[in-house]
Amino acid sequence: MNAVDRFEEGSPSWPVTRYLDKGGSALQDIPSALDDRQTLAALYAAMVRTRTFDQKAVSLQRTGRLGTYASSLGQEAVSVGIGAAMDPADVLLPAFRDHGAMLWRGVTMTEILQYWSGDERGCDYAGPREDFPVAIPVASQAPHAVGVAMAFQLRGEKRAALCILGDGATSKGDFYESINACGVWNLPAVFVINNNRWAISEPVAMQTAAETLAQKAVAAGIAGVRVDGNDVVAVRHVVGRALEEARSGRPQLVEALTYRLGDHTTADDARRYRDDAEVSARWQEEPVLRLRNYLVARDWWSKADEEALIRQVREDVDGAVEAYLALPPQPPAAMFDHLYAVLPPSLAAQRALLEDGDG
Amino acid sequence: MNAVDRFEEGSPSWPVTRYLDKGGSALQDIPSALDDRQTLAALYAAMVRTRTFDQKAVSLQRTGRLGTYASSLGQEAVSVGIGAAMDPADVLLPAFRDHGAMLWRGVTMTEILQYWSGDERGCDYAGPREDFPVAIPVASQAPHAVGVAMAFQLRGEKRAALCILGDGATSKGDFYESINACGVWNLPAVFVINNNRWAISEPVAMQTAAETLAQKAVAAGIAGVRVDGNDVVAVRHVVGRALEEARSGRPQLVEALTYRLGDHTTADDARRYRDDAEVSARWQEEPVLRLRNYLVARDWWSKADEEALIRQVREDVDGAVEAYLALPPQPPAAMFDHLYAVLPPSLAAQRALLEDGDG
Amino acid sequence: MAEVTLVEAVAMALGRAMDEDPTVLVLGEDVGRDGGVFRATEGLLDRFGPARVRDTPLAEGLIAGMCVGLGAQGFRPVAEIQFMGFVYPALDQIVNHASRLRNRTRGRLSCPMVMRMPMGTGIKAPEHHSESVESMFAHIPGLRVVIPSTPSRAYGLLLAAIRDPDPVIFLEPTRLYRAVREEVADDGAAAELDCCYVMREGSDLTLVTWGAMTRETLAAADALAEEGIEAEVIDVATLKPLDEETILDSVGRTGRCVIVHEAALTAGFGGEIAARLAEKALLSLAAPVRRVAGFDTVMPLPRLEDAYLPGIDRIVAAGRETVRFQ
Amino acid sequence: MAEVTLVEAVAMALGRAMDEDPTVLVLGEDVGRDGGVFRATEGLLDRFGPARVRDTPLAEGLIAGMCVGLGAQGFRPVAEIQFMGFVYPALDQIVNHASRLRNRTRGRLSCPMVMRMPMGTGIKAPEHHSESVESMFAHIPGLRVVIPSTPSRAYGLLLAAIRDPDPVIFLEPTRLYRAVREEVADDGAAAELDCCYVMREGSDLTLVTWGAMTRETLAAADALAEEGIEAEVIDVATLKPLDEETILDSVGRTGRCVIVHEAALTAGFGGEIAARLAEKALLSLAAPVRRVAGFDTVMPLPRLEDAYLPGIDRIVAAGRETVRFQ
Ligand SMILES: Cc1ncc(C[n+]2csc(CCOP(=O)(O)OP(=O)(O)O)c2C)c(N)n1
Ligand SMILES: Cc1ncc(C[n+]2csc(CCOP(=O)(O)OP(=O)(O)O)c2C)c(N)n1
Ligand SMILES: [Mg+2]
Ligand SMILES: [Mg+2]
Repeated sequence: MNAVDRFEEGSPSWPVTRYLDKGGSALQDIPSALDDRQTLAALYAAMVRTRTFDQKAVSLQRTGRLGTYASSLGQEAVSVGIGAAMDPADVLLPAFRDHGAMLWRGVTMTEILQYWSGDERGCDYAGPREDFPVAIPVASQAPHAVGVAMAFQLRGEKRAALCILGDGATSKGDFYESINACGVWNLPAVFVINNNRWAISEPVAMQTAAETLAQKAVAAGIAGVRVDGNDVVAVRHVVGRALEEARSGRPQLVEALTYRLGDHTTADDARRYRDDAEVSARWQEEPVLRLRNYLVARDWWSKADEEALIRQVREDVDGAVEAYLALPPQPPAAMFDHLYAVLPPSLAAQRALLEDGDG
Repeated sequence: MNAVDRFEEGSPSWPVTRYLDKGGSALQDIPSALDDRQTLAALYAAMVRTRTFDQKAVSLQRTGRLGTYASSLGQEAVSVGIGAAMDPADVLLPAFRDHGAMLWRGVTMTEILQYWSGDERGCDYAGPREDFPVAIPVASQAPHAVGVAMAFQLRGEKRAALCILGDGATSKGDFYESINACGVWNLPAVFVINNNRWAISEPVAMQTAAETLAQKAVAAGIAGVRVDGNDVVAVRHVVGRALEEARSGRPQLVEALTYRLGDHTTADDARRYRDDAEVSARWQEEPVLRLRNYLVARDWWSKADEEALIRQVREDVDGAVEAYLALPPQPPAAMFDHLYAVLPPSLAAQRALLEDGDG
Repeated sequence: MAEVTLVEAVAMALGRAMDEDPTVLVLGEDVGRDGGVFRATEGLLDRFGPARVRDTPLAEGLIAGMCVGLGAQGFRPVAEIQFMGFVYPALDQIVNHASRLRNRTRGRLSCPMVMRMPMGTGIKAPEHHSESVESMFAHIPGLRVVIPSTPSRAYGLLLAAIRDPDPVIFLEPTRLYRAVREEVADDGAAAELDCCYVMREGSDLTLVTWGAMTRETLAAADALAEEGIEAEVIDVATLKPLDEETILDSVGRTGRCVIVHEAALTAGFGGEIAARLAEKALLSLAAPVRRVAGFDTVMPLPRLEDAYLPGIDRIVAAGRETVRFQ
Repeated sequence: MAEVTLVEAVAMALGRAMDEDPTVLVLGEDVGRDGGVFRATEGLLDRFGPARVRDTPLAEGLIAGMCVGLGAQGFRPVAEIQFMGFVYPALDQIVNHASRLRNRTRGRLSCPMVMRMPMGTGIKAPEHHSESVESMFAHIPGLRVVIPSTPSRAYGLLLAAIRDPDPVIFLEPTRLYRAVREEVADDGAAAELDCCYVMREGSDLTLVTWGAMTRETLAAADALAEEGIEAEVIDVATLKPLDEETILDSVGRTGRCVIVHEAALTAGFGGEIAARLAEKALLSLAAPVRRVAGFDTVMPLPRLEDAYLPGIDRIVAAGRETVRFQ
């Protein structure tokens, strides 16, 4: 099966922005705002951090210490690029595979693990208090972004809502309703489609006959652009520009082309439905090595840098895991604690039943 | 308020097909298949018939002999053009304002009145047995068209599903989901957007920032075209071509530009929200006179023809109204008759309660 | 003090709420210049402008989902769904998000939204304009489900709903929109949520109902009174969370209960109330509980609407039989 | 005869139905090459090809709406909704169209579709993978709502559902998918719809339940038997239309009833059953009806799933108290 071919750079009217080729060589000048060691090293570090965290989460799941988990392996550039492009004051509305963006914005690894362990407290982020939690029903976060963006507009704030969606999400009505509404009201919202070519077992060709996902913007009368989602420089730049546009009242759709190198979640076995050869080929394009090659070529990254980073990231991840494993469980009655602002008296008896351990 | 301007012929990439100008002069050669007296006179007669029927229905409502009714005043060309373009074997999935297409396909005036009087039997068409009944929830008929078209494809039949939607319907997710799915599966379906510029009190500009509604096809990767919906020749031709394309596995979106000259329904008062001046201006473009002018200019239509037609149509309408008014009411217990193929015994008691007149 | 209809009371409450709290927004289809198809938002656009009174694209899922975003940002959106029959596309947002956002984030984000919609039969409108699916909402944890039965109750309960920090499904019985006028002071006084209202006292029988059916039920109580049967009439008003005490207390005194609703019988909210009685008032019950409800069939088109609707006769008959039961 | 799990029985029934009737189609997300996320459609793509086993775009509303079109055209689509928590976008099509098409057209068009979906907790999946909102469907006239509780029942009921000329909501308890194996003959024999199944006979107490909770309920019945209490266990199986006779008959004999379900208590389907008892079995009731149900709060994320789920202990305690009640 090779149903994703036409999703390569094919469409001349919908060019793909890219700075680094697969091997990490620059194809054009890097945008000057990003063209310094510190900026690029930070993006690199964040991708390594995301991948390391991700691998740890999968292994925690395999050993029974985490629930079902959705890995972002291979898609770190999309997520980190988005995180880096956003202002802290913007609001993120992620799907369920956007750990890189969440981490960049200050959600802690411990919180993410806590959430995927099946504990609501993991969504009570100490960091970005206004960011939305992970959205499980596909595309259902899109209309929330409309509301958040409208709130910014009503208050006259120069902020944007950034909503991440999968390629599968572009089949759902709420996606279209939302981009269309943003067009009507000139809302400060950016929708990034993380086109990782698969929705569980369905390749993009099963989702749409459109040659690109960016062109779906045409239906809404808003701008749509494509970016190489494995080139973090390009993502950071294109999403940054999209956010600026959005904050000026021009909503944007960005299609980021990447690839889901891992299983859909830890509950999935992708070998049932896709060829290993396809996956191996895609490993040649993955974003982490690509940026490292570039950094190394520019003499901005040494073996010592790499070792120090790995050490630091491992330490951070291990610390987070330790903290996660040490978290005290929620008492059962906590399931009533945030049902309403104030628990109605009529529910007190049910809560008591739980507290008595009779539940 | 004049929010519909940009929906005029504005967009060069989305030209509007038109044969007759407002005054009924030919702007280009009429497609040869339509260019004979009989064909055009039939289209003209059907529009007159539709309008006469429509006015009668409104007056029946005003005098308490019909329920809420949605008039198609001014939009006859869209509806009749669709009806005429379809093969009898195609299946129509109308919205609630498509009387012209339904009548052309053989739904009787009596059936339409019966339906709008609040009697389900009006949907048990003696004529086109596979056509769908009126869809009240906006855009909800679109996915039905996907299913119907898939049925044709599965059976290898050269038939198409034709779904009519309002401009307001293009804001709803089911519309996008449906055109997108038709693209994926190359289904024999045509979606005609009856862009009458208003959705109750909301002009199209409140529905979308897209310059045209035809361009929404881009999101689905299918073909989209625009047609002057007040030029029945153009509608008949463009929809006919679209149906041919569809039957060959290329689904189509057609935007027909027309105008709702009347109130939204008999329960609405459009003067609350739109200027009389706008409506008067639109009367200059209406489809019935336009075609009559053309026919007269070609010497294909005489005063006698007109009088004979009016007489015939009045007779038909009066006959249909008489038959409608003479219909015996459904017995109350009929509300259980088609709930399931066979009424479950457990509901027999409820049905009996009604039959006893105790209900 | 003005004599107003229920729909005017709704408009009055909306105006009041927008006046006193700049975070209150009104949105929906045709709520702006048209003032809503029932005129519930009449005049609001002129008073508060298009930023706060917003005509939306025709998409109920979008409307509900936007409210979640606005609510999380501290606004108090009051959305209108044009008819209850068109609320289903919004259900995903209501059930999966609005009702859960506070819980999911452990209180970090919340959703102080109100979704208003006309419900029920009585205006002979086409299909899908006559739904009564309140029990679907009443099943969903995290929601409030409120149904007013008089103009003053509509005013007070709607203000309470808008001020409430959690999502409220506010169901307005179409049949009552213009049925009566009542003096309602525009004094900003909210009515109590989460409690039943006793509309009539009586010691022989308890009639439990809500929304539009309160009218037929009160009429039935009057008819029963002529037969010497004094019925207590309870307007549940807030279906969720349910104030069962008022109902249990009344049935504890009368020993007899008839529940009246327009929605289809099976899995209607009357079942929940009857169940509470079977659980908690069994020993008080001197007669079987009766439900007088819509039939378990599709609400017919207008011609048979009246035949579908539980009428005064059926309520009276059920009340009489319940009281006579030995 | 093979020993199969419930999910294998589902796959077996699907294969059988497709074999014997070329109008049967299977569609949904990942039902093709992947064989469904639970493998309920495993092997069907290879056997019947992509025309009849169709991976759809990710859009539940589309899936349901397509089924209406296919059904009207004489096909028998069997759609899979990946989890019950994702069914809400399909509700508009189910409620406003699938359940009404036959009625609306006076029998001219109909909708012989089946919507299968896994329901309930028990596999520690993320949010929205553990819903139990069967009562929402049970409220809708024109639908059948069917829930199997064993592999053989799943096979027989699914075949019956597919052959049924009207729309069926077929709810498969995730928790039971691989819980037990049972000998099931692939003989094409349908099981009866619209009736309850007595899983265990007993004269002291009636336990009424359905779906996954049949397991805990049977275990509770065993535990009660050790205390000398013989409980009859009724699997409702078809919630709508409800076979109330079997339940009334049993409670008529035992005089005591506990209803068990996983869904939230309020406006859950247990309320309907308790209401029927309060209406039609009052004089037989020797003790208050009890409901052992999910709490009226949002189903928690997996860590507290077990605390939410009504356990055997709660059923046993309720049964014991009901029997001891004087
Ligand atoms: C509305 C809805 N339907 C089905 C699912 C089950 N499901 C979870 S993820 C997924 C595929 C999503 O694909 P995509 O949008 O491309 O995101 P990705 O997983 O590739 O990141 C599906 C079908 C869901 N979560 N929500
Ligand atoms: C889902 C849904 N929401 C709301 C309504 C109420 N309503 C009936 S017609 C209409 C406007 C439809 O506009 P459009 O699609 O342009 O069709 P038109 O009436 O102009 O023919 C609305 C909002 C409805 N029928 N269905
Ligand atoms: Mg994907
Ligand atoms: Mg319109």
